[in-house]
Amino acid sequence: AEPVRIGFGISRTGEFAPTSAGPLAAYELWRDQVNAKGGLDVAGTKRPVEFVIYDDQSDVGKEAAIYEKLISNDKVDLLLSPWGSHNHFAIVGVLEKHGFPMVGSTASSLQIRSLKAKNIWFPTSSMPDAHGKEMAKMLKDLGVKTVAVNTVQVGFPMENRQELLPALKEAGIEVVLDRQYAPGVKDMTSTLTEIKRLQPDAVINLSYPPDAILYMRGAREQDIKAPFQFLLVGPTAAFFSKMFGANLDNIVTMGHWSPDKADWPNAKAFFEAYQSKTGEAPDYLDAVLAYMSAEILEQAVAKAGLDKDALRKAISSETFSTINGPVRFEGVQNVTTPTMFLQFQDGVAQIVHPPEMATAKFQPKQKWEQ
Amino acid sequence: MSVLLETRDLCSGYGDVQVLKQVSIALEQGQVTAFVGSNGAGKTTLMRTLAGLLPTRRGGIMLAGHTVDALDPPQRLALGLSLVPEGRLVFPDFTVADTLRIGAYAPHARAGWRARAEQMYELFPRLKERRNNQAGFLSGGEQQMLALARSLMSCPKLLLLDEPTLGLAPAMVDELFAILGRIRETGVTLGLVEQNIQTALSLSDYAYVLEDGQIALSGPSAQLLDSPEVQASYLGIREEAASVS
Amino acid sequence: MNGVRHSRLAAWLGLLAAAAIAPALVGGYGQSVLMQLYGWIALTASWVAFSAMTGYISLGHAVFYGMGGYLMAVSWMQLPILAVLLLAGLAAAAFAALVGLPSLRVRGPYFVILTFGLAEFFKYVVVAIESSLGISGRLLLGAPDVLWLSYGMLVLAALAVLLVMVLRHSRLGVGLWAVREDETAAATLGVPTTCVKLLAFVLSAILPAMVGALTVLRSTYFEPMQMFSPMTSFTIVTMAIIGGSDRPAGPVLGAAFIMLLSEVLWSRMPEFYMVLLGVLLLGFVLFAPDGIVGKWMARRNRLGGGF
Amino acid sequence: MNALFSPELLIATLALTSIYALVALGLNLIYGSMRLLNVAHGEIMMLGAYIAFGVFTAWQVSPLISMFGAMVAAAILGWLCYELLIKRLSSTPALVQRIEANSLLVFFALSVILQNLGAWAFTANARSYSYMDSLVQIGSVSVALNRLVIIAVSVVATAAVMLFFRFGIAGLAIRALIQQRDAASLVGIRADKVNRIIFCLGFALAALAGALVSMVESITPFSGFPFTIAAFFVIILGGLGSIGGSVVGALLLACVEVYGGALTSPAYRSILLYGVFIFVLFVRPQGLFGRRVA
Amino acid sequence: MTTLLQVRQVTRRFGGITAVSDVSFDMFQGEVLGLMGANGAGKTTLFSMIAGNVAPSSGQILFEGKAVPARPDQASRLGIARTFQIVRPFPGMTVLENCMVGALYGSGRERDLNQARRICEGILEEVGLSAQMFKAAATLTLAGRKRLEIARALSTHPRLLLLDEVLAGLNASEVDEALALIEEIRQRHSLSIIIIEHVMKVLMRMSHRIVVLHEGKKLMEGTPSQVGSDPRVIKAYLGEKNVRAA
Ligand SMILES: Nc1ncnc2c1ncn2[C@@H]1O[C@H](COP(=O)(O)OP(=O)(O)OP(=O)(O)O)[C@@H](O)[C@H]1O
Ligand SMILES: Nc1ncnc2c1ncn2[C@@H]1O[C@H](COP(=O)(O)OP(=O)(O)OP(=O)(O)O)[C@@H](O)[C@H]1O
Ligand SMILES: [Mg+2]
Ligand SMILES: [Mg+2]
Repeated sequence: AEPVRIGFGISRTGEFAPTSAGPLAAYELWRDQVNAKGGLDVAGTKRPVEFVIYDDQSDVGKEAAIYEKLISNDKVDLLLSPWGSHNHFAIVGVLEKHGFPMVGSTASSLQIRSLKAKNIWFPTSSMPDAHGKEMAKMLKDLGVKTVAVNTVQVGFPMENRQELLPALKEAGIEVVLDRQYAPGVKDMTSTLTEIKRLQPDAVINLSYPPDAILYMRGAREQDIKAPFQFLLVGPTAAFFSKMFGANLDNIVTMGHWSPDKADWPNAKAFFEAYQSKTGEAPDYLDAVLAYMSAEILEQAVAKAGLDKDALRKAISSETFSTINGPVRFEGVQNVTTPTMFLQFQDGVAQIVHPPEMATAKFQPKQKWEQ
Repeated sequence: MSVLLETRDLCSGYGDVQVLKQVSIALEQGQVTAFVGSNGAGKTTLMRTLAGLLPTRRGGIMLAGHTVDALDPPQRLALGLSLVPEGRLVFPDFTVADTLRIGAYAPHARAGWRARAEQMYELFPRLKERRNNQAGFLSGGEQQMLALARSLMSCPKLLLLDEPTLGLAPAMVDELFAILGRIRETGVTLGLVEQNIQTALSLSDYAYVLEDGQIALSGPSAQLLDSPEVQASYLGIREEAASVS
Repeated sequence: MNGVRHSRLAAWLGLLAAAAIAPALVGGYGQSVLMQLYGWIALTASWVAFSAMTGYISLGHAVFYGMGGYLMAVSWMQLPILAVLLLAGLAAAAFAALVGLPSLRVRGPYFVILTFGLAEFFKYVVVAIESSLGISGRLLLGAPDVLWLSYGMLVLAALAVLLVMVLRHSRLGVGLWAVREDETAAATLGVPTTCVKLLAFVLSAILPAMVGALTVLRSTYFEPMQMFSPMTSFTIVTMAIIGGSDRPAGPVLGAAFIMLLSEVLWSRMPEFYMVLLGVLLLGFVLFAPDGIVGKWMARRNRLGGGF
Repeated sequence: MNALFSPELLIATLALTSIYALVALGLNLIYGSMRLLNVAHGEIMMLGAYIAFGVFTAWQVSPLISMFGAMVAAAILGWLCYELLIKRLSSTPALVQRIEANSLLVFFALSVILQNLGAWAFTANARSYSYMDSLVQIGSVSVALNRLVIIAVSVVATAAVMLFFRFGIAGLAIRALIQQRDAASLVGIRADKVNRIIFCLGFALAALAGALVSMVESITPFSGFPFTIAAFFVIILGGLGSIGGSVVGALLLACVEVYGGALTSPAYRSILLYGVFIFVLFVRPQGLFGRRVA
Repeated sequence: MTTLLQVRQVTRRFGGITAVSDVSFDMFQGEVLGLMGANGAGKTTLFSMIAGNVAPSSGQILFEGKAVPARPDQASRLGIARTFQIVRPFPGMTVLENCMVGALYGSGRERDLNQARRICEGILEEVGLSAQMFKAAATLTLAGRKRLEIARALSTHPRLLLLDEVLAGLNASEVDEALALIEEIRQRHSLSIIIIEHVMKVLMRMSHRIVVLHEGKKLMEGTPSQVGSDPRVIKAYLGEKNVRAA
């Protein structure tokens, strides 16, 4: 049968290529799996999947043009999403103009609510507001009294901070330190010295990978003893555990997926397939979201075919079964998956919150390896 | 007496411009050879070609029995040829002392450079006063002295000088020629480009007159000094010369 | 002489006409590409008007571009687009005048890195401002259609090329050239060096700001790390040198060539086009030092076409 | 503010200074002696880093050993780069005229090529490993061993290069070359030979820095650029070609980073860093220790 | 006779070196003033101060009663033009373009490019460079470049011309021609000239008066014959042997 052509733009080169590698691998894994099953089920007929991929060169200015090209020149049948919030934003206009539905992936921002867009959906459950509230709740449950918050001045972490602070206040938790730092810092010693002096019960780093490394190194050297230590983005990346090994244990991080979650039957399978394809564990976050978005698209197409209006209707209303459990959208948001947190235990990321989803119990950070 | 440097039908130039046209010269060991000629005659071009800064286009250069056309300036320096270039070409950031030090960069000149530098300071007391000043800020005449001193630091066997008196005060010019005389006595062969023809011819043993990239005249200096052609075109005794011919 | 001048004028007008018709003929994607092309021409020509003329290589033109984008994002839906464009140009000019005075005392490689530093400095100032306002990225909804944006860009590109042409044949241009060759000698002949450098710097800052303002309307999203990315500056220099920075046609050819090349390679060989681009860039710098224009002129002269 | 005098900050400053100084060392040779804007410096570092990473992951060989291999590999690359690109760049008059812009572009192209070849060969994924990360107690402070190693190697390498420049005639020869090519050749300096050595050495030092940095930071084919910038800042602050100056430049940057952040807020780190850089150049256009050129 | 230039107790120090020390003299309109002195006596430095390239450490220089600003472009605008002893043409420009810079920005301040070109063509014709007009300045011989220095200085439409060893490197007959040329130019443009030269014949023949510098200080000032016979000058500058020649 004639192949179904699915297009997307992604950073293969430039500064975002490393972070885009996970989603790209997940997409390719999905494609290979679908083709191995005989093809994509398009409302009953199986057709092979073919990708049309463009490199956006890590330039957000190129993204809109790429999707324009995919839709009007290449006339692709379906679209997958690029990596990162800013790239999602950049193509909303194009999607609306052409009425072309696309399931988003690695984007999370409160601003998407102001979008009122009809052709894009966000499967993440780590929206900053929910994230802040859940975090406060978890800390309260754990009996935390004092926290230090350390935020990198980048969109997503900053939005998180903004939602987290009032939630902490509401939960009666005292913020003893509220620091921000510029992206690109090379040293975090002074902040860590301050944290050490204040001895909070919890340290919440709203960080990105390069600065998460600085925290880990410094916290170990200065022996930060807070039982709850959180890093927003970073720990789930494969290189992180290679660098910190056992020290990563009991560090908490963002994420709503674990291969060990028994009631998501495909989670483990995905983990293993991804690992055998790339040689590395998926990063629990971006790769998972990308794979989920493809699964959602797959199921919507099986129901509605390739007609854009039918597809839009299907995505907006159906409930999909994914490696991350059932997903249903209201407006642009995923409303079924609750906000969760992961903790590394013996080198494996376990869901430790909320209790009803947990795959393991929270363990306080006890010590740093010497 | 033997010939130290010899060219045969040497041609050279810049880009599309052929400046030297079949120039054949010979510099005798231990002698002073002068090159004179009007502006643009090609004297500087000849010097640069001999030193290896410009490639030989046709013909050949023999230095101390070696064919040197394929050698670069450092290799020719190793054979004993050193040029004091037109326009001095000092290293502007270097102090006088650094310049002398680098003058002795060639491997054969490294030993004893300190003593030689002291000699230079004796020859040019002005340089001694300025030893820690940057060369780029020296006066025109001081730079000229520095360029000569730098050349001497490399223990040359053949010293080519392209208008070394340019910008020197009269007393200093006398001093310079006295110095050149002494250098010659140590057995160094000299090739001298000089505008002051009278001085040049009276100080040299042999001379070449260049015109438009060719050797127009050559001969023992004393003889040329008396030649009416030289007098007419270079000594500014035009009227008399014109009436003679 | 006059005939040549007329035929050259005709060629430019023809090119302009073609550039004006093109967006109407191609689809949405084509319009996007044309818009980017015109934008790069405007940026590159503006850069040439300062850097190529004076020999002060600026690696900081991203700052003007980003500044324009920022102003557009901040005043979106509050001021008419045209007003914002003018404002962006003015703001960039003012900023250039302010930092130009001390920066232009610095020469050679120092200047290159200094301008880079200035652009980064400004970027982080914007990051800090946005953070303190609690804003993380600005979304611009309801921006004009890409067709209109591409016409806007075309106007900017035409203005920038015109700027280079006028400069080259003006008194100011001669002064700038003298500055490039030897600043001390220029000053001694009466060229008020600081003044002419500053003037050129200011002139070359205006249009990039406007390009930035239009660009942000296209991407509909403003984020300082993206908008002030140093890659913009690098690309500008690349296009200018490849095209040949001694003639007004240089920026046009350079931008067109790189855009065309990456369009062609980009979809054909996604894995290797950046590598190939790099190799081509090397080839150009090493074997066509005067850029495409230079090669072309040399060929014409050799064929006896001369003028 | 007692915290300012804490030994932790002191050690952090020291560690950062040594990284900056080390990173700047190779660039200083190439940039300081030939005025070539080597914006591919960070990519060559990454090459060294990948070699150290690869050798460690495959055979568990210490980066302290593989760094020599990385240096040799980079030296070969430097040699090739000189023979194929730079020779032409610095001997064609039309190219020399705009040596800044042209060298910028040549190295920019090189960095693009290296990045993407790297991404193709190693994938764009971030990589890391852990080596010598046991904690060492110095007084009241504990520091990871690998950071101490970097300090030590940096000191040794810097001192070696400094001695080379201070006491050898080679340093003078390098400076002579850039000022007056013709005159340099007349005093016997062979531009070709000197430049080739500089390139090999400069690239090797970059790879050395990369191999060491790979012990403490994650690496990707695209993460060289920030190092390039840091290196440029360091050597320009210090004054071109002055090794001692660039150590001071590195110290200044590290102090701004560590103490500047401590005094104000880490939020202003980049503003402070770039601000100090700009300020220094505004006040002293030739850098802190640069000599005004005649 | 009106006074054109007044140099008043001018001193310039460079670090520990005093290049010019407490020098004063006046110069009249239309005069040719010779400046004499051994190497490093401070002649070029004095020129640099008059032309605004270097600021005096102390003292004052007045041109037509106004203080000369320490900015070369402004000095040029006032009508002072200098040549550089170590020539510095714009190497990438043609000879004509070199001149046009001066015509457009000097005290003539021609605004029209075509007009400036015509002016420069005239000047190049005068100094004998018209054949090389469209050649790159870098290809000229040293003597040619010195001529270009003169042409460029003239193109600024100066009233005071400072010539720093422009005749060095010429042979005897060429010097004669050049002297005639300078004299002609001086009259045609009604210039005042200060000239530095180490060729005695030139100073003796051309200058109305000569100022002698020695180690930065003014040694004496007088007519050529006074200077030529002064024992101090002979000792400090000429050397015994050259007295007869002069
Ligand atoms: N770089 C160059 N490119 C092209 N032509 C040049 C170059 N240098 C010199 N020439 C030409 O070569 C010819 C010879 O010049 P050269 O400098 O050798 O003369 P010269 O005898 O040394 O004159 P002078 O007495 O003025 O020093 C001249 O016509 C000159 O214009
Ligand atoms: N910028 C400077 N920095 C340091 N010293 C300087 C500077 N300019 C000139 N000098 C010194 O001042 C003294 C006078 O120099 P100046 O160039 O005026 O001499 P001059 O009389 O023109 O000599 P010459 O006849 O050799 O050209 C010299 O000894 C020189 O070293
Ligand atoms: Mg000559
Ligand atoms: Mg002088």
